[in-house]
Amino acid sequence: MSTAVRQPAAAPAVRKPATMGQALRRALRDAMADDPDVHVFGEDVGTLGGVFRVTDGLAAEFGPDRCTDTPLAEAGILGTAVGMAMYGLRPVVEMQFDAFAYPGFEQLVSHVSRMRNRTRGGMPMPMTIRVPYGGGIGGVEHHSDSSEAYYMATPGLHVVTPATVADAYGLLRAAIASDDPVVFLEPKRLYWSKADWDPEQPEPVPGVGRAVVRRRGSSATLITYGPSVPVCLEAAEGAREDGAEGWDLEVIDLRSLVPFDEETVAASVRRTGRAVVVHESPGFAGPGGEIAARITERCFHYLEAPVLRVAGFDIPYPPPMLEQHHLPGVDRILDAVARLQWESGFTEHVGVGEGRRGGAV
Amino acid sequence: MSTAVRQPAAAPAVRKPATMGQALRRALRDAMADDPDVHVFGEDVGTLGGVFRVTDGLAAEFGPDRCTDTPLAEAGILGTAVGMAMYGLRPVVEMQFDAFAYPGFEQLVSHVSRMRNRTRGGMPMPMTIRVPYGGGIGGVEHHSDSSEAYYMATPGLHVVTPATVADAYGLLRAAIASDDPVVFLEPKRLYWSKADWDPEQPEPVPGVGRAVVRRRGSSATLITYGPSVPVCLEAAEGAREDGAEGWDLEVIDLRSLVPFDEETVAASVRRTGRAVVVHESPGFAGPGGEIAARITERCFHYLEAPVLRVAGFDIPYPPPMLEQHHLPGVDRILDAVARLQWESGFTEHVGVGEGRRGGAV
Amino acid sequence: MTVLEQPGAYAPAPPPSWRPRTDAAPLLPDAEPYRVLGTPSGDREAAEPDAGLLRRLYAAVVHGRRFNEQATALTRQGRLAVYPSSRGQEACQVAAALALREQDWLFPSYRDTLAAVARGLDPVEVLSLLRGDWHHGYDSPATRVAPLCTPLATQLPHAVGLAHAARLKGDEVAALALVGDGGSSEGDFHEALNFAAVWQAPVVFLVQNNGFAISVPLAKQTAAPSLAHKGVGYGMPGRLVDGNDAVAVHEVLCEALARARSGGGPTLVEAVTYRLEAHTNADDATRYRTDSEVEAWRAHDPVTLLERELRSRGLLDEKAVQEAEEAAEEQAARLRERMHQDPPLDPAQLFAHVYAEPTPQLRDQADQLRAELAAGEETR
Amino acid sequence: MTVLEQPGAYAPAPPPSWRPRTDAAPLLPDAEPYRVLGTPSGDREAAEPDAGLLRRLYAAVVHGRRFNEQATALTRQGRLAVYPSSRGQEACQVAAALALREQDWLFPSYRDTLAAVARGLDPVEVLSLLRGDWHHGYDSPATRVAPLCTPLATQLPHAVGLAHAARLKGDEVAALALVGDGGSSEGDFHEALNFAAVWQAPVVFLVQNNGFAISVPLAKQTAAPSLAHKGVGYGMPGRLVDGNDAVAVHEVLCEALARARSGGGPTLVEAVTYRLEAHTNADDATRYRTDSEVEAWRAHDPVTLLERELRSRGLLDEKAVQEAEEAAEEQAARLRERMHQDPPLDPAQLFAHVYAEPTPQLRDQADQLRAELAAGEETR
Ligand SMILES: Cc1ncc(C[n+]2csc(CCOP(=O)(O)OP(=O)(O)O)c2C)c(N)n1
Ligand SMILES: Cc1ncc(C[n+]2csc(CCOP(=O)(O)OP(=O)(O)O)c2C)c(N)n1
Ligand SMILES: [Mg+2]
Ligand SMILES: [Mg+2]
Repeated sequence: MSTAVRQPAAAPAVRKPATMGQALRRALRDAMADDPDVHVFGEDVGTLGGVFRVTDGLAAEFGPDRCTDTPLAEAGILGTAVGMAMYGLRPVVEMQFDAFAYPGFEQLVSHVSRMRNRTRGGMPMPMTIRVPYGGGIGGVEHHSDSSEAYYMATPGLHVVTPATVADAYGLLRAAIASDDPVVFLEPKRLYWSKADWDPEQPEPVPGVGRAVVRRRGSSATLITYGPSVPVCLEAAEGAREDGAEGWDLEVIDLRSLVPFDEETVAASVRRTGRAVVVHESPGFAGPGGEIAARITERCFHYLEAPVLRVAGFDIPYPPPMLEQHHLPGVDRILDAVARLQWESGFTEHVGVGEGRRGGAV
Repeated sequence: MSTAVRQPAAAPAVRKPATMGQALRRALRDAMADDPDVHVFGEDVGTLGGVFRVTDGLAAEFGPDRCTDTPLAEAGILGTAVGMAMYGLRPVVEMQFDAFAYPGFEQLVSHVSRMRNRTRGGMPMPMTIRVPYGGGIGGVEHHSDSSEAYYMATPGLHVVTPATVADAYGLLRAAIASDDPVVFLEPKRLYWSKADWDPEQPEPVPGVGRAVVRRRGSSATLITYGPSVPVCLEAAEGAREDGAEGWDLEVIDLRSLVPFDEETVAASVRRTGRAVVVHESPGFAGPGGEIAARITERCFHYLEAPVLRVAGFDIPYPPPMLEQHHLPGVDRILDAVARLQWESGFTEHVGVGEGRRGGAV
Repeated sequence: MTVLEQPGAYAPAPPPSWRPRTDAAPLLPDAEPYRVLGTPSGDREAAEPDAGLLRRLYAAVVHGRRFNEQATALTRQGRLAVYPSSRGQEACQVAAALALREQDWLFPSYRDTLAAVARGLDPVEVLSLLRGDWHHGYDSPATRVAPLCTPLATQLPHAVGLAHAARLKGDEVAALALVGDGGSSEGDFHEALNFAAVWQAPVVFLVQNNGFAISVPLAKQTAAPSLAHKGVGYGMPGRLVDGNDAVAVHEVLCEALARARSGGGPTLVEAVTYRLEAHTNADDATRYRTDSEVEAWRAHDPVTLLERELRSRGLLDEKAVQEAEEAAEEQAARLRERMHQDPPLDPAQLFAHVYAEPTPQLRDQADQLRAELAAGEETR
Repeated sequence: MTVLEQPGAYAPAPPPSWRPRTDAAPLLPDAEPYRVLGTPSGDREAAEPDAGLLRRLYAAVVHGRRFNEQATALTRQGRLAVYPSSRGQEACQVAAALALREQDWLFPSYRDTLAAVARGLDPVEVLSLLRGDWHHGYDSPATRVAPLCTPLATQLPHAVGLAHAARLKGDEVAALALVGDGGSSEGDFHEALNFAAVWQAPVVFLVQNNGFAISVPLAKQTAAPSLAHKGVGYGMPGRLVDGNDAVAVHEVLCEALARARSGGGPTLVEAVTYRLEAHTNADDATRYRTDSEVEAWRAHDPVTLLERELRSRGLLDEKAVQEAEEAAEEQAARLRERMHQDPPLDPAQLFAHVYAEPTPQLRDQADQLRAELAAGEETR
């Protein structure tokens, strides 16, 4: 059950452009077809197919008992999902937007994440909690939060987020197949991102918990995930022309924040000697702190410069007309790369990041 | 209003042993006496005086409209507090235990922390949210969480925690006087800690946001807060006799996690060149990650070793009979200090923390 | 001690602390929604609605209808990020605004732009959230209208707290909190109503039951006889009213607000209405409901109902209708014009109000952004 | 389009979608709590309770009383971290357990140790949470008793989800969820009852209204006529029962569970009872209630009520009483003895069940602790 990712029969690959939203929908469909215990429910997931249409067609195909519109109550959704998992089902629930998962926080922290531990394995929680997250879509207040820091700080949860169409499928299948609760963060602004992808021969992902190097490079490592992956790749392209002699940046897509793939990250940073962590969520007490601290613990003597962070500001997510100032963009990432002490000169009495822009990233 | 911490008239100091619980109660009493807009409410805070007796006597002295037993509903408590603050009151609410604040998470994140920003200063939230936190008191499940990581990751909140009797008074007065929402974390196991303290001449604290050096030292800096402060001080005493020639540890009590006093911390670490962050809350994505990353950004070239962390394990808080294994104790802290590369030998190919105990702290 | 030693006779008594705390019957709603418009005046409980009120309500719903149309048009013109229209619910919106006294407070949800506008607020300021220049655009303490609230039902405990605070301060203030049928399923709804009843706070809850929470129909939201039946479970009266009947809604709210102000405690009002348009401009309502259902509701249009009442009472002629529509048209034109101007935007505002005093970290971040923007200017 | 062009006659019709969804009357509780014990049999609706049931209930409440005493004593002996006694509530606890069929599920709160024990679970395993050797000590899937739940009302949606899942799977299973009067104020209570009613899930909610939430009396918790009056707001029947009358509670629960199993939907039952001891051994009840109130309830003791019924019906003589008490004493002695043995503790368990597979980080941490413990052993 736990590893029941369908192995599709070999067939000639038909790779057509698909969006991340379509790949996610296909993952749900295939998981439901493979396992009658998979139940999808949440607000507007049935008849409407979800506000992002990720569950479109599931109620029609599997009936309203397998894909169910619930009353409007997030704690109720997560709490009933706990009970359904207790009875052996594998609930896949949708929180309509990141900020609207907060009413269910107690159920998530006090039960979803702890039930397996509480019952010494007697009552696992094979549950997937889909949360559209992040900004950049012109959403009004409460529609663009990046709430991953809360989930990462909650032992017992896995936290996963795709950045590509193929990973959207593979990771969601892996999440649903996992016998543990997985908070599955869907980058809103990548729902419409496209790639050539064959739904009949989806690439498998190596389970939950493995990072992937999206771009090889030697000068420095950009460590990122979800919506910031394409931005970092773009920055890496830009970096070739930037700087005195151009930088060749490695880009790591974490894919899984919990478990955290230390091996892949440390191996890269030991090679490059420099690293920048990039994410949308506020920097202070955000994912980047953990990642930077962990890299530093493991790679201290390989580091030519402190690990820097480029993150959202430490503010509530801005209104649509100002959000472009908040989101980490190519320029801000390249600025950080430029501050990675390429001259290798040790400045007496002034720590790195001491300067004007020091505290910000 | 915002700085209305009562300046007591000069009188001969009468310093008698007082507990932290008593100092907190006194702070509430004095704040209520000074400002009729201060209202205390929550579960069992009235007639009973709270399960930790911190509000004992307030209902009797100020009446049930100023110190009020509410229905049992944490979102309701925080949500009505928002409305009361909108009308100009200064609510001081109690969450009975750390884990029982979670039902109010949405109100806290979506309103308490954002209302000032949303209304461009038009509707400030001068609110204090008292949360008894942490373990070591033999509490059964859900009674010993350390939830500070959640609050730190929420822009718009201040996060404060006392470690001494005097600070308990001073910080709580400062929190109530603040025009911003303050999550005031009370270390449960220090409620009964004692110190000589004169309630008629309480030492002022320099507002919210300033760390304090509790012990001067030159070998390395322990950075900590709340319940771990006494443990770190004990470790520092132990360290004198430990190691080859003994270590002279500096101990910083952060007092405020938000705002974070970078100056005090960075100044110390630049002097000592080595640092360990100590806290009870789980290490992964916990406060220590932010603190270590921030120190490294600012003090990189002063560091003789990576900043290490000694924290609770990445597990749900254990049952009473096993909690001593989880809590960062003197030995675990001294172990970490011992790993601060005193020999200063750079080990090729093996990053610090690579060894057996690497990932744990 | 064994139970045998227990003293006392075997008295067939009820449990000692059992006392019904209130009489349930008066808290229950009537079987049918209360209506005024179209009912013979002999059948009515209350006095004939006064002509002045009818005229004010009429002018406001005509304006409200036009306002909803204009706002929806602004989404197509890229001038609003999103607009949740209250077309079909104008009677509730307008009655809510007009039932309030100067000192009372309104707690609107994201759909209640029109209620705020009908209260007299500047529509451009009210639309700030939905335009996206800021999260909130008007002066809440001055207008006594709380910010339009997006997280469902979370505004309800705010209304309770504010009303309770006002009462503690001795002010004769009532709060009116608006929520949808979907919002009534949230825990915050429950906690707010319970606090209100226990505290006897001067607050009135108006549930606009428009039949849907986005795509989810009421039957999937609740199995209750009516949402107004929830009142008795908190010990407050539940009232059911035809939400397309502006006069009825106004009357019921005025009565409840008066009771609240005089210390009589909270009321739950369910107004049965319908959202004639999609959830927002971004929604496709054809996915979840039929045209015939919408048509049936068009025949019960709140604007038409009111217009016919006025006409039948000789309070409205062709000329007055035209005047009302011209006035609405004029206001719409002014709104359109103003909304076509770009709002002033200042990125520094991102950092200015997170705290009373920015933290050192925020000051650094503000500096960083300023520097970036300056650098951007230079290279341009 | 102006409203003038709107077609249709000025028909005095109710709003189109208005239909009361259910008849409210049968959902409302009776004015008085339902009682069997001490009421003349002629007045009773149901059949005379059968002798076997009376004897089983009696044995169980006598045992329950003794169990509560023993558990409280264990706190004084340092063998339990804390114990929330259900003394005075034994009728509810025992009736809840006995009303369940084999395949049904029980969802207890932290106060419902006795209900689990009365269901036949090993008391030592049930006390694990309160002893503190682990968070939970029995096999939930095998016993069909969910873990004792500490965060108030959070177990209610679990019960709903499980009951719903069982129904989807075609199993004839009902869930019985216990909660306190205080817990009824939490949002989770509301959301659980609403989901249950909308889904017509086979679940019964038993509110043990023992008058207090720690120190907070019911009057500060709710203004409702009764907690059972909340049922109608969800469209489920609310039943009021004398919670110290084991026979009445048993009967009401059996009926509700049978209805649930047969697809008739959920029921809310309020049992009016009293907590004779403090909230827990750590609490001081004299701070918030009077002796006379407690005394009044002692005169309505659930054990005495049942004993007298049995005696009056000639089902119990001195000898049978003594036997019941000896059996209870024996079980208490066995419990005491077993609880005086230190439980096996293995620190490695801290890491073993956080995930199905420990993360690399957790494996490192487990290694670290193992090394520390080994080092500790060495130095000893
Ligand atoms: C806590 C929360 N969950 C989900 C949402 C997303 N959402 C926005 S509007 C809406 C439907 C609300 O329906 P209803 O309360 O009936 O109000 P209406 O839109 O009909 O006015 C939903 C689910 C939200 N805003 N807040
Ligand atoms: C969510 C939550 N908030 C607060 C508490 C702390 N607490 C434990 S028991 C209790 C009182 C519960 O009263 P009631 O529901 O009436 O149950 P009783 O104890 O009377 O059985 C409180 C406030 C908790 N356990 N969970
Ligand atoms: Mg609606
Ligand atoms: Mg109780």
